[in-house]
Amino acid sequence: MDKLMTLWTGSGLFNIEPGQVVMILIGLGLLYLAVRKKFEPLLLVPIGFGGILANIPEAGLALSAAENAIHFAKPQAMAALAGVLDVSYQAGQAVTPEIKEAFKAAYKDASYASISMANAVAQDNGYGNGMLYNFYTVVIGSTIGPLLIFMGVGAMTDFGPLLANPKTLLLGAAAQFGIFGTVLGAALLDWLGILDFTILEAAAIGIIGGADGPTSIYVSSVLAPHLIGAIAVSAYAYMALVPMIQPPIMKALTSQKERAIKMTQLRPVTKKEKIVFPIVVLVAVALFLPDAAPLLGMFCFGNLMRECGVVERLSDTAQNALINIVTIFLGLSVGSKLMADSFLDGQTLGILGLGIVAFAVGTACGVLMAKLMNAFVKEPINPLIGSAGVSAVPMAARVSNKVGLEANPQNFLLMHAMGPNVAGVIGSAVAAGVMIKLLG
Amino acid sequence: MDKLMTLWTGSGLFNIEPGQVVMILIGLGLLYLAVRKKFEPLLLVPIGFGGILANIPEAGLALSAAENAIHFAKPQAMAALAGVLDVSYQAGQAVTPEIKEAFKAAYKDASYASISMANAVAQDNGYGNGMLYNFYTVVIGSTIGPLLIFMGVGAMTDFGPLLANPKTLLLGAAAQFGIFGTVLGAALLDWLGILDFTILEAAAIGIIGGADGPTSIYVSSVLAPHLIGAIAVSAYAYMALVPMIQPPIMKALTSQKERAIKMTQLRPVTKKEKIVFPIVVLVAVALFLPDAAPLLGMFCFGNLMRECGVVERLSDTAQNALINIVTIFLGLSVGSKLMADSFLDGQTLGILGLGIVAFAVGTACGVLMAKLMNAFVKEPINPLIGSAGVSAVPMAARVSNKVGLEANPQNFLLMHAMGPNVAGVIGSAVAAGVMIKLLG
Amino acid sequence: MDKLMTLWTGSGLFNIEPGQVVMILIGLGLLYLAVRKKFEPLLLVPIGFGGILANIPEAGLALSAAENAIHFAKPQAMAALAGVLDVSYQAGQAVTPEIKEAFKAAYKDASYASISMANAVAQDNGYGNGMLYNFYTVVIGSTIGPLLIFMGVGAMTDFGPLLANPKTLLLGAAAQFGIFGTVLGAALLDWLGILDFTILEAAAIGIIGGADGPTSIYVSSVLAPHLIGAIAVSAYAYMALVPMIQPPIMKALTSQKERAIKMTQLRPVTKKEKIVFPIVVLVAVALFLPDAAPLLGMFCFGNLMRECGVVERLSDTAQNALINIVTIFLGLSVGSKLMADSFLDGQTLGILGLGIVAFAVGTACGVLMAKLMNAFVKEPINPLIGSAGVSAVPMAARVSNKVGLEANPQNFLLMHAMGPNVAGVIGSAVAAGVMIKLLG
Amino acid sequence: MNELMSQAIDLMVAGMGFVFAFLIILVFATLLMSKLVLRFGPAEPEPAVPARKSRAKPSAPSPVDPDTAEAIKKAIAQYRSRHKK
Amino acid sequence: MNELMSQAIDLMVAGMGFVFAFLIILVFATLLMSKLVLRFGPAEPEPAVPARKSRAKPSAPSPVDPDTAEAIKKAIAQYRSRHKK
Amino acid sequence: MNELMSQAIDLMVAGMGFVFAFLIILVFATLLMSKLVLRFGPAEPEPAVPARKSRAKPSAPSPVDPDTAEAIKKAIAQYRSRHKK
Ligand code: NA
Ligand code: NA
Ligand code: NA
Repeated sequence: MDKLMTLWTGSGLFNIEPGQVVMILIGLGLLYLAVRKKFEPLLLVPIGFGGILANIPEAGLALSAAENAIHFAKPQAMAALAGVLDVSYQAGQAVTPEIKEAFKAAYKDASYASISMANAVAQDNGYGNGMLYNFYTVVIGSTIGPLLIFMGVGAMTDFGPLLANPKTLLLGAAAQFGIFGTVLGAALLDWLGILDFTILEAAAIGIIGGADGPTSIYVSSVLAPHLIGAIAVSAYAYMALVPMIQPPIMKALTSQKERAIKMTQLRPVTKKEKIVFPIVVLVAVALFLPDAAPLLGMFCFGNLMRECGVVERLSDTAQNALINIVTIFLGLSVGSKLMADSFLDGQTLGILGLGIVAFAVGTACGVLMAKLMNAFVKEPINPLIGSAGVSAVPMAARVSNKVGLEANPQNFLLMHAMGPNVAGVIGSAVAAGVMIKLLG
Repeated sequence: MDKLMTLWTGSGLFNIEPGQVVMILIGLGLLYLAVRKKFEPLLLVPIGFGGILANIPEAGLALSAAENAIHFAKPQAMAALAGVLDVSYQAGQAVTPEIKEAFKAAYKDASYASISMANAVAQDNGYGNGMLYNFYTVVIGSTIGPLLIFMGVGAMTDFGPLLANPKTLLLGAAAQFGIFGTVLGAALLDWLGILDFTILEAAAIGIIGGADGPTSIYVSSVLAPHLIGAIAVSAYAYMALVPMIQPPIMKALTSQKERAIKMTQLRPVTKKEKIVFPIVVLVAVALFLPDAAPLLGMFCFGNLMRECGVVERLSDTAQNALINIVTIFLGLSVGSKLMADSFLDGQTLGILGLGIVAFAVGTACGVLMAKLMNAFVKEPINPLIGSAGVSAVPMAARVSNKVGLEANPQNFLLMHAMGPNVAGVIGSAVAAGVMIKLLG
Repeated sequence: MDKLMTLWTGSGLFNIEPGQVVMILIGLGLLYLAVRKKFEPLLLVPIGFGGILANIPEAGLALSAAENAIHFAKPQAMAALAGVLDVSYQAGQAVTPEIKEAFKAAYKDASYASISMANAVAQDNGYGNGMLYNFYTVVIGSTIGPLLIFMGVGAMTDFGPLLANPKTLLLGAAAQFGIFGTVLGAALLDWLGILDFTILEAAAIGIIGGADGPTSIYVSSVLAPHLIGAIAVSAYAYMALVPMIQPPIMKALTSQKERAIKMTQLRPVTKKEKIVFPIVVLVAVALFLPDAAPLLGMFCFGNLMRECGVVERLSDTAQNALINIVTIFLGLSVGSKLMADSFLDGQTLGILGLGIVAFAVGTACGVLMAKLMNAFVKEPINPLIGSAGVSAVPMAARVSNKVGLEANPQNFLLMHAMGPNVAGVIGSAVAAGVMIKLLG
Repeated sequence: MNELMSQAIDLMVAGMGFVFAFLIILVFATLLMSKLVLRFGPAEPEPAVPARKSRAKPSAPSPVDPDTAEAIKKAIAQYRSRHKK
Repeated sequence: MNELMSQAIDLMVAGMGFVFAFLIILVFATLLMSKLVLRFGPAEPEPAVPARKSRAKPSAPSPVDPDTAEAIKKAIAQYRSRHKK
Repeated sequence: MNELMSQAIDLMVAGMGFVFAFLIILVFATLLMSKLVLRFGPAEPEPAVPARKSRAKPSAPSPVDPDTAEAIKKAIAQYRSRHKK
């Protein structure tokens, strides 16, 4: 009877809080979008599922051992933690909600050494790190997860179209206005008193405009880890919405005649150029922006493995087993940050609102840059390929192609748009490096 | 000459203890069963091999750095450890067997923080963690290994037959009597003074009756890590013996007429039901038994990846590369617990004896439950499918089918038995959650 | 303006040191050899790329958090580190180059506990471990990487030819003179005052003569981690050069008549012998040289998985996904040790010079041993297969075959040479065990 | 009866009680779910999809069965001999 | 204008300036690289190699498309029936 | 002769001695093992099993070689044109 009571008072139904209900519904919503609407399912299925797991009451899957100990608040464990975290609490004293809050605050502000000591003490008292907490620490806390994804993406990327027409790199540069414009937007919201952001938070939100999943997760894990859930969800959701967000903007900024411009076929690119290109990028990074070295270094490494032709088995693994394994853990780890207390917040709404602004600004600037370039170059560029500069590979390039076909059924822009599309990946990684350098 | 002496006094032949000889023979025996008799080779090959490695004298592959330092007992290292572990030992004092024992006991009882400090000190003195010790810490100590296996099993499981006939879930419930009956059996042995068990040990032994490898390893790693070797070996060995253990019990409890019952063909199940089912299970877990969330959460996640149809590459990886990698390390890690001093013990014999009781009780209760259900339902259930409720997927279901065919050559029970079979997986994970909640 | 200045003073171009330029060029050279000349590309592509990454100025990818903090030398962080590392430095004091050196020296000599505390303090001050530092710690520092490669190599190795003619094991023994001869060579250089080596360094350099990548990395990570970059590069480069290094030596030591010796066809070997052989090796290791247990244990485990026929999926994973993943990280980790300050050093030149001596001595001793054996056995051995005893699987065996064909176009030595070839792997692992036992 | 015995009995009662309670709830939840899905879901049948059953990866994909392959080879050989490519 | 606003503007100016500077350098470096490679590299053309384009692994290798496969089956059946294997 | 030199010589003597001792033992152990296995093992021959030799994964499964594939395509085209599917 006693034991059944323990089971009941320890059940989810007995302990669930409204915020957790909402977050579980949000997780289910993400799964719905991923499975039915095919919104970037490779990431949103694990993120949505991880979000549900993180909000199961009493399970503490996304909490560290010390946080779990504070949650259950047994006097003996609290007394042991009090010494480590420097909270005034005597063994035997009743644990009021205020005292719990004091412990939580102390844990949040504790140094690395204290946190690790607090977790050891909590383990001595029988608490363990939650599964998702461990995933997050290993995969995102160490920054390794997004970097390995980037390596795999590099191994899947064909720089041929970019090499055939290198000036499309500029389209990838222009589209990064989406990033910095969004930072400005966040600052504006702060100035108007609508929401509060620090510059770190504003920068992390801006990276959504990079339209690149691993870059977003990497930057927010460095600059504002508490926002990583909202930022990643926003980035992947809008990437999935690219076919809806971009076309109206592209059409508004171009004339029918511009959209119908046919581009000359791309020159063939030799294998050797493809092999040397990642090394050129790497050297440029080494000389000009060391802070982009982790992201672009791994990207170039993946691409070199792909193109060099002598390490096919490594390239295959980077594109398949390894990236899949990391994707599973990365998704669950991001999901672990979808906890009610940090997600259900005005900031999240702001992030979702600013995210769509970011995509729109990036799209517009890419298109306008293409029109500007047409004033200088001989062979005209179809401005529709400018929008592909936001990244969102290969969706944005397909959108360029589709809108181009609407204007002129003989107009195949896909390969032309792949150039700015992969340039956008490089561009947003550079922007990420700049932000980490200046703020990190 | 001096050096050759060092090699000789450091050799296995010079140092081997009888217990290690026995354990190496046991390891060879496990390999024999796995390779020749095909006893669950995917686990028993790595477990058997790991068991041999763990018992190589002087190699210390299954010991931590501090344990290795204590084993070699150089005065300088001992003096350094004495401070950390709070053993009274002066630098220069002779290291008697009693002092060594004192060090070992102090290490065993030390807090997490002290253990990590002791290992750092031992590393400063030139000792390292054994390879298998590292595997165990990462794969089982963190509980991640069994959970990933469970995810992969989820990705391999087809819930179709269960969804077509959900009441077979009750057969999976009844078979869990094997678990709790075995706990009672262990208590009985303790009461009779034959063996000593704590309630934690009894519960960990009981989980053998769950007939599910990863669940057994997970529960024993939480409740009684020192028994994990014997429990895992026992669980996998009896799972391999299911075709010998179950049929006599099934035949004894059923009449020829009952065994010949033909069941109506299962209705077709839609893809959508299969997608929603893992989410239903997850929500039920969240509401009623958060302590089963790690196991069943990962299981449902794997199954959702399988069924949702939009993340095939993740599902493939979960079923192949990832589960295979984890299986290798999990097996070696379990093998690391096959060390003479903890395995060669009356408890191990008790565990082996109780394990077969567990399987027998589970089988019997499953069959009896099916007979009981026949008193209430219109369409009769063939009681032979009840025995599949113990889990041991898919062996137990095949046994049901085989015994059914003996009674009636037109009687194909395989798909009908798959329902209780996978229900048994859920049932034992729930039982695991209950035991962890009440005792963990 | 201020921010652009920050970007410029933080750029690679502003900070680059001559040593880093040289090392980046060396990295590019390794990539050239790997991609164009096909020099062991599976390892040299990641090593070369990792070498470039490690030398990107200011990025600190191969440094720990504390090393990064010392590099940037902000007074606040230095003051915090001073306490942990026991360096006399007051907060606010100017950080002169001497003080920086004092910090570096103190960090280098610090105990494990101090290092981990220093890194925690550096993280509190906003510095992180470099990506490559993390890879190195996990993959090589723990010794797990080379062991997993060895497991995969075991799973790819067919011991059939060796089992058909076990006396070729002796050729694999003789070729290990390359290892110990090189140790002697290093001692000679030290005696002549040309270079300084400790016995640990000499032994680590000697292992290059084992002509086996993972063994070289494993031994040098245990005995002389600071030389791992030069040793690994040397080992893989000379393995690639085997077709150029060996033939002149082989021809110089044999007569045309000896080279033309045709060997009788190998007897068929049963599956059962192949299954039992890895266990025989394991037991021999357990009895005679426990210090070789990690290397040979994993090797035998891989081979048992391959041959036993009941764990195909594990064997496949060990040979593909797992070994590929580990190779990527192992290569990058080795590359992280190609930093200017430790690589650009007379020792490296010595290592490169001694490495080729090692290969030459090993080759010669293998051939001479075969000639010696011909004095005792009835069926003559073609001495060309002796050179395959150095390992360098399967290149050395192919060289034996090619030189044999030159002497006698009907003389197919490939399968005969595979015996000593795989024996060389066992032989160098045994030699590694001896060196670790006597010196480690 | 000693303490361990009574603990074990307690555990059995609570445990089996809970296991049954949970799985009975799951039976009803599943029945409800199936009813809802079948009523509101679009009428896509697709029951005949042969689910991958075994835990093991199909070791060889083999898109063409050996018989067929052999027959093809012969057919090709004929074809070539006729066309003198 | 508050401090965050001015920080954001600073960041935008420095960031976009740097992004453009970096990618313009990369444009010229790439053009130079291509020129050097095409001049000094051996004249291996191999432009027609169809690069794998998508990020996704081709889920099924399917070396023979379904139509073809079906046609083959029929051809084989005919062949066999004629040859009475 | 300095200390390092004598250490190196010691290491060589002990090392090579041990390597030879170990591998000689292994020769005899292997011969004994083979003898035992061949005497007591059931007489399953299976020597002709072609062991996978190379360290590398076969990069492309390619169950049908390009020539064949092309020929098939032509055959199919003929077949279809005749049958007007
Ligand atoms: Na972008
Ligand atoms: Na079960
Ligand atoms: Na060797």
